[in-house]
Amino acid sequence: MTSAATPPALENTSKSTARTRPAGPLGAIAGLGGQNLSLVGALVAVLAVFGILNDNYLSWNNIQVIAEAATITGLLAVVQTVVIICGGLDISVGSQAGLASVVSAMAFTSAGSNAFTGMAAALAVGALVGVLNGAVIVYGRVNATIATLAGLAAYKGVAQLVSDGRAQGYVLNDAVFVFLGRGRIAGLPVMVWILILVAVAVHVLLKYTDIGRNLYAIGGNDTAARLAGIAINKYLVAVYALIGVVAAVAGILLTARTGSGQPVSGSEGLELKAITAAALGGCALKGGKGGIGGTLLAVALLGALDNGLTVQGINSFWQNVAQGALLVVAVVVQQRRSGDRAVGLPG
Amino acid sequence: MTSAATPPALENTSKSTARTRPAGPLGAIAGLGGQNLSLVGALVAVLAVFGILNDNYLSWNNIQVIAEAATITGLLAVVQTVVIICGGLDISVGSQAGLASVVSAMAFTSAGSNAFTGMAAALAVGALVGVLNGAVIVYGRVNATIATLAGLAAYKGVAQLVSDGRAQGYVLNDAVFVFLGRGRIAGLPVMVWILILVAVAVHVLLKYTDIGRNLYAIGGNDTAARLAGIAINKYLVAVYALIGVVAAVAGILLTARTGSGQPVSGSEGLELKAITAAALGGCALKGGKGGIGGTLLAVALLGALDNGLTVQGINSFWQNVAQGALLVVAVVVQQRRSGDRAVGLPG
Amino acid sequence: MTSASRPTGDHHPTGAPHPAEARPAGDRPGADRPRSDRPGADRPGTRRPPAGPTGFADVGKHFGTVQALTGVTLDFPPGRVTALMGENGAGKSTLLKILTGDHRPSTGHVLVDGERVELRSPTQARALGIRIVPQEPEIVPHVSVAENVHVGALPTAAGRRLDRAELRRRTTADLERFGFSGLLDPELLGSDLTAAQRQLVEIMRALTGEAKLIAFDEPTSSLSEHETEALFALIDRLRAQGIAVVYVSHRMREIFRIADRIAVLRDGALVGVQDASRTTEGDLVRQMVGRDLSTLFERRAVATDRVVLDVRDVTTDHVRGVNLTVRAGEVVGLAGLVGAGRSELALALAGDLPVHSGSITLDGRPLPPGSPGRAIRAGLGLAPEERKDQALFLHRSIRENTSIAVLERLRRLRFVRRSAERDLARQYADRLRVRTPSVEQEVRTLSGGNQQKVVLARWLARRPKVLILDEPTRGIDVGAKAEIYRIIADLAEQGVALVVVSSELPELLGLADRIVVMQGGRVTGELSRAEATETAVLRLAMADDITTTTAPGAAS
Amino acid sequence: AGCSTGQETTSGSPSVAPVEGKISITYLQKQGDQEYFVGEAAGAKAKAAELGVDLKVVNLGNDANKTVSEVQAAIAQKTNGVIVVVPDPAVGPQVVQTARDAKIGLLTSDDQVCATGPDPASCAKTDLVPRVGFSGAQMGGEVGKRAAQEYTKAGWTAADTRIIAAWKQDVTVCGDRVKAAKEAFDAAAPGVRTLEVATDNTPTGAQDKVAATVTANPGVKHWVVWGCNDENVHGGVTALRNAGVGADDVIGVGLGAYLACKDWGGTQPTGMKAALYINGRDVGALAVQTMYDKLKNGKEMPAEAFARTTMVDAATWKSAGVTCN
Ligand SMILES: Nc1ncnc2c1ncn2[C@@H]1O[C@H](COP(=O)(O)OP(=O)(O)OP(=O)(O)O)[C@@H](O)[C@H]1O
Ligand SMILES: Nc1ncnc2c1ncn2[C@@H]1O[C@H](COP(=O)(O)OP(=O)(O)OP(=O)(O)O)[C@@H](O)[C@H]1O
Ligand SMILES: [Mg+2]
Ligand SMILES: [Mg+2]
Repeated sequence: MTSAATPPALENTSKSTARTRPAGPLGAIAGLGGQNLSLVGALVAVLAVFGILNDNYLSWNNIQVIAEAATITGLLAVVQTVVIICGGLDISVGSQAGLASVVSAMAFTSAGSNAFTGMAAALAVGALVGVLNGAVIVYGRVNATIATLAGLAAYKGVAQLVSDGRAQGYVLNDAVFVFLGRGRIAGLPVMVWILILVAVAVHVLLKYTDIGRNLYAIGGNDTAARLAGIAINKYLVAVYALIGVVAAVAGILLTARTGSGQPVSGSEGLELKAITAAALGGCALKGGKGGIGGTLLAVALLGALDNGLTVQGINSFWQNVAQGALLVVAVVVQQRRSGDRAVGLPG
Repeated sequence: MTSAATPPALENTSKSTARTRPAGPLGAIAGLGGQNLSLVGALVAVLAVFGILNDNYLSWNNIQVIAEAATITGLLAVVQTVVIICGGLDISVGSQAGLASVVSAMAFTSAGSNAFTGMAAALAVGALVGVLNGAVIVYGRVNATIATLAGLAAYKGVAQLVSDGRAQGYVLNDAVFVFLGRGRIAGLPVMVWILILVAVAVHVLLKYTDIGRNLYAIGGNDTAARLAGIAINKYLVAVYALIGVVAAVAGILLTARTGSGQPVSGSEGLELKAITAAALGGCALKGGKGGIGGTLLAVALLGALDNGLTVQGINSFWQNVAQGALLVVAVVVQQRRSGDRAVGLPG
Repeated sequence: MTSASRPTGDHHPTGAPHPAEARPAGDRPGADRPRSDRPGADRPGTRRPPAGPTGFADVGKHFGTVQALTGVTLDFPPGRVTALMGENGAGKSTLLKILTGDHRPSTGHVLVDGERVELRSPTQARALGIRIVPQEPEIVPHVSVAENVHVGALPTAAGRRLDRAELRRRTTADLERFGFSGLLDPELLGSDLTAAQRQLVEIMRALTGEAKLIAFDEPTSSLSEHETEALFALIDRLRAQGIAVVYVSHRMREIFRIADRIAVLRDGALVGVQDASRTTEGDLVRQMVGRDLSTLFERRAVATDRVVLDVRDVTTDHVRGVNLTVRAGEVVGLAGLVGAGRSELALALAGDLPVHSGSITLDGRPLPPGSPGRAIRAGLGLAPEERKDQALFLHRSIRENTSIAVLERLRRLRFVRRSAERDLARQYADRLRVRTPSVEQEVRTLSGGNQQKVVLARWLARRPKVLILDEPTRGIDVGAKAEIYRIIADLAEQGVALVVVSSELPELLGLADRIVVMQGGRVTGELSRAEATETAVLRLAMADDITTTTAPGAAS
Repeated sequence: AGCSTGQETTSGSPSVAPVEGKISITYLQKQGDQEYFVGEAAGAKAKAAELGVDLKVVNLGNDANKTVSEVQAAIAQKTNGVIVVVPDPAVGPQVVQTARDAKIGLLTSDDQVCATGPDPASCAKTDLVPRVGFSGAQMGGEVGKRAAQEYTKAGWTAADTRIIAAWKQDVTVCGDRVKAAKEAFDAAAPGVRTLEVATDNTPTGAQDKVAATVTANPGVKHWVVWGCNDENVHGGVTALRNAGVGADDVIGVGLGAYLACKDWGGTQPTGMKAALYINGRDVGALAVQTMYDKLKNGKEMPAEAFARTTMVDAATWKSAGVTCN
């Protein structure tokens, strides 16, 4: 009955003035640039400094190395962004990836070296774990931070139990895993393509669909979202399930990269990296704010920095100091630029 | 100027009705019990279960071991509670403790085995680091989570640089450090006394002074606090300085306990434990809510659980699973008890 | 009452109630202020008598490209109530925020006692004796009302020990003195307060400590007559003490009841200041809007016989046994005093609060309980009372805030059609006269009244079968109010069943076909359009209160 | 009870009385979730079951503080002997003191501990706690020696070869191993430059860091890789392969063999040329046996007992008993 809320009279007048920002996925790049200019600046600065210091830093090869090294963190940061936008947090992403890694390798082995069985099993476990997280938060009424802190310990334990704490299986005899870990499409590593795919899909979801709108609404004001008829619970469970699935993808890539299922090694600590990237990329940890563009830029910045410091042969202790300092500087610059009044606590 | 606003006529009538809860530090225990009954329940359950399973678990000796093992986490959890109450977070507490540990041992050594010089240096560095954190957050307008994430990396790096990544000095030839690490007063380890002292002081600060109430106001609604003329910035810097000092105390104890200054070992991961304890103890991570009682109960619960699982010889993989599961169960029970309507996101 | 006996009484600006203080005719009664002998007079800025005016000199303010104020020169004489009027977004709140150091002027400066001051923070303004009751109450959620009232100035005993007994005593005494005692328990937590209670806390907060100027930014927007009267009694007392009062409201009646002088703002500029006794409602409206408005509103009755909403014997936590039927095309008004349970009933109908017993049917089908989403899909819409807490996404645009409840209509394959969405938002922004450069503006940058219009736009755009509007015109200016009434009338003509909750009686009397009055969680009566008068409604609204204690402040 | 300064402690050699009845031993391990230590725990448990000993294994992670707590907890549990792999040798004296006060047996495995100071390297022989395990210097030496052999066999020159040494720089024993490897290598084949790569001791961490290092050194033709453990070497070799360096141009010498064996089980050529097989199971079993002998029979613990290490490669790993899962 209420299908056409727009009186036709207004249809024409609006057309002329409607465009304040370019619509469609293509506008993304433009929007991204404007929003996160200081991150772009920081990234350019890092690239320039290390590029001057080292001739090979900006080689296509090294750019690919950076991209590949950042892929797994990038995947987790993308989904972390989604959950932070809707007011939650997932500290268990690293453990989830570890569990998925082990499961993928073990299912692969026990299915007589069938890569797809391995991956399907990992994805299924990922989805399951995600739904479990969501259910605990939504129906158990447990604060997301605590619930996923618990998950951090529990899923790690499960991965260790399943694998007996050892690296499991060996997948590099299998063409599919080798392709995932080492293959290239159009000159770019397959892993990087996967990140691009996931990031674009999530970006479109967030910016151009009603689902994304509702996620921002839930994070922005959950009472208002509820009263506006949004099924908060369903959305939250779905978001955690999405995280589980993407973390499983990360786990599968971990297996493909290292050649075997790693219960802990390689996935421990990823949660902090993912959250750092999301926060640096402009997500307000209170929810309702942020986007994939900023997060990816932050991932790129952190990856470029990491690689540059290693390329320069800088001692890991200095690397820690440099990373901490840069993180602060980037955000301070961001704040100065945005010119917000210094009122209350910084969001 | 507001000292004598009371018309004498009302003085008498108010006395009779004013007391809804017992005032003074002695009321703490009562208030604590009512508020965190489910934590007490969980603690009792844990003690009972392990006490039945193992004869030595409830021995005075083992209780002391539990208390001593929980001291350093406890100290950090107490100050974490304060910062969470006022709407912040400090993820760098572990790194701060590590830095203080190294500094205490190195200053001790270079001052010709003078324990007080060592401790003073550690406390000074702690205060400095705390003020730096606070300044970055307040004047740099950097979100507390990001700022202290940066600190987590940076201070760890500084500790490693200062110490060249190795344990430094040896303090067990010194009576003061030995007393801190192994001494006893009235049958309780000195370390535990220190925790008690700090906890009581902070509890009194939070509940019975206007400073504490202002902290709750800042965390609950920073706009309201600002409009009411509370100097938010000063308070925040002071809180972070307090954290720095208490983290330094933790670092000194770490040195006393392990015998030398540890840059990383023994302090890594403490941030997560401290936050877990604060959150489990009833702090809302949005700020404005929580108390020392709940946090200490949570510290005790986690410590008792940890010890019990080890005492029972449970594999560390299972311990992870058990800890995660128990954390969730404790909170779910807490939520059920509180009987809040399940609306919006769980705080 | 007891306040008169205060010996030094510097904690509260209220005191000696003069019997005949209303509207002192003489100008600048600063010399006869009764409090000139108080301690604290040595502090800068509180010297008496004032050496000069307190107010603005050529103040301008812009936010990015939005020019909120231009060249405002205005002073607030002590002992007089200066009303500040203007359309939504005219700049009233911005002006007050500059006065309290919350915003800093882009041009010009603030004067305090004739001296140019640079207000850097609210702390500084407070120290100078400037207080504000802001438009949006800011409440600390997990602490008691008493602490909320005295936040930032808690009483301490020896050292910095908080004096809880004194805190409670002061709060209780204040509640009594201000006439709010029945309405607010000092031990209640901030998070449990209703809209009106929040506003009362904000008012009490401004009245603590030593003040020379108190500004009220729409203090009555969620208060009903009863509390409003108590507030006016209070303001009368402030005036008698020689305090400068600034009063912002869109309610004409209140302005003429309380103001000595009226300053009108239009588009950020001061149009004029005149004596309240020498102006009329029509004049004011003309000055504010720039044209004449027929403020008189007459609605045609278009109610049909088809019952759309049927509420039988509904009981929730604080609402008991409510029966209510609303027909298609009918506008039912819900009246009552603070805490009468109207908002709770509305939320229960919308599925946000548990219904313990009773039945609710919509169009003959039982309304699915437990989820606002399901209620909305079944055809019920609720524009809630608290725009900031319950309705708005402050960091999103007007467009997104308007469309959130109609996305399923605007999407194609789950992709939101941007242009259709923008047209919709713009259509309602134009009709409701939302003052904004574009619909892409973040809602938090809008003025209070304009934010309220966005909330209404969302639900008007949704067009449900039953629309519940809880305090729809809170903070909305006269011009837009008329438009909202017109839209309500339109909706009724289209067969929508409407329930309007409002604490502004004239509004209800003008709008409703029927008025249901609640008190203490129960329906105490129902009045047809013909029967409904202010007295009749108030009698039902206070049915019990008449026998029990009436707040003393309300008597004046 | 009462008050104490903490100094009323036993000094000199511990006098541990033989135990009547069931013996209870606590095995405290650093990094208990790493593959090597998981094996060690398994070996210890198997031996304990065989001997009828009550054994508890505790994971200390990297936490020196937890080490102290867990020793205390074990004593509160009336354990008879503690076997410990300390996360950091500096915590040693505290552990020794605590154990002596409680008059229980103390044995270290894998990493050395000094009773009187934080640094075992500058410790009087008599103050070293009895130890079962491998010698870091010896392991490193073996790795360096084998790498040098492979290097000589390949006929590479120092000018176009680089060594990658990958380890987590704040882990003391890692530093010892790579240092020993370098010394042994230099003794046999001098002049090759070493690139030190800071990693987090995980395969992916090593892979990313080595990849960056390879980028920074584009002129290098041949690579030798060693590190603190198999994770580092395996990650480094993978990074080189991904950078397009052929298996023939890489000499990876692992430490542990548990990841190297996976490459050898595969069909592709690999840069993992050899790995030092250290069997945690053996160490665990030996440690429990040594402690048992002391507690049951009063047999003095030897100052140092070493378990076997074997250098294995693609041809020999199966026969050497490496199990790969
Ligand atoms: N932080 C801000 N950023 C941008 N624009 C702002 C901001 N605050 C206020 N404005 C703009 O300034 C103008 C004046 O707003 P103000 O809140 O003073 O209006 P008002 O007269 O109080 O209206 P109302 O009656 O609706 O409360 C409005 O156009 C508003 O959009
Ligand atoms: N006996 C009571 N005990 C505790 N709280 C009560 C009680 N009675 C009413 N309340 C509070 O008052 C609320 C009912 O007020 P509601 O907001 O529905 O009133 P209203 O008529 O909309 O008035 P207003 O919004 O103007 O305050 C309940 O939600 C509850 O929080
Ligand atoms: Mg306003
Ligand atoms: Mg209401």
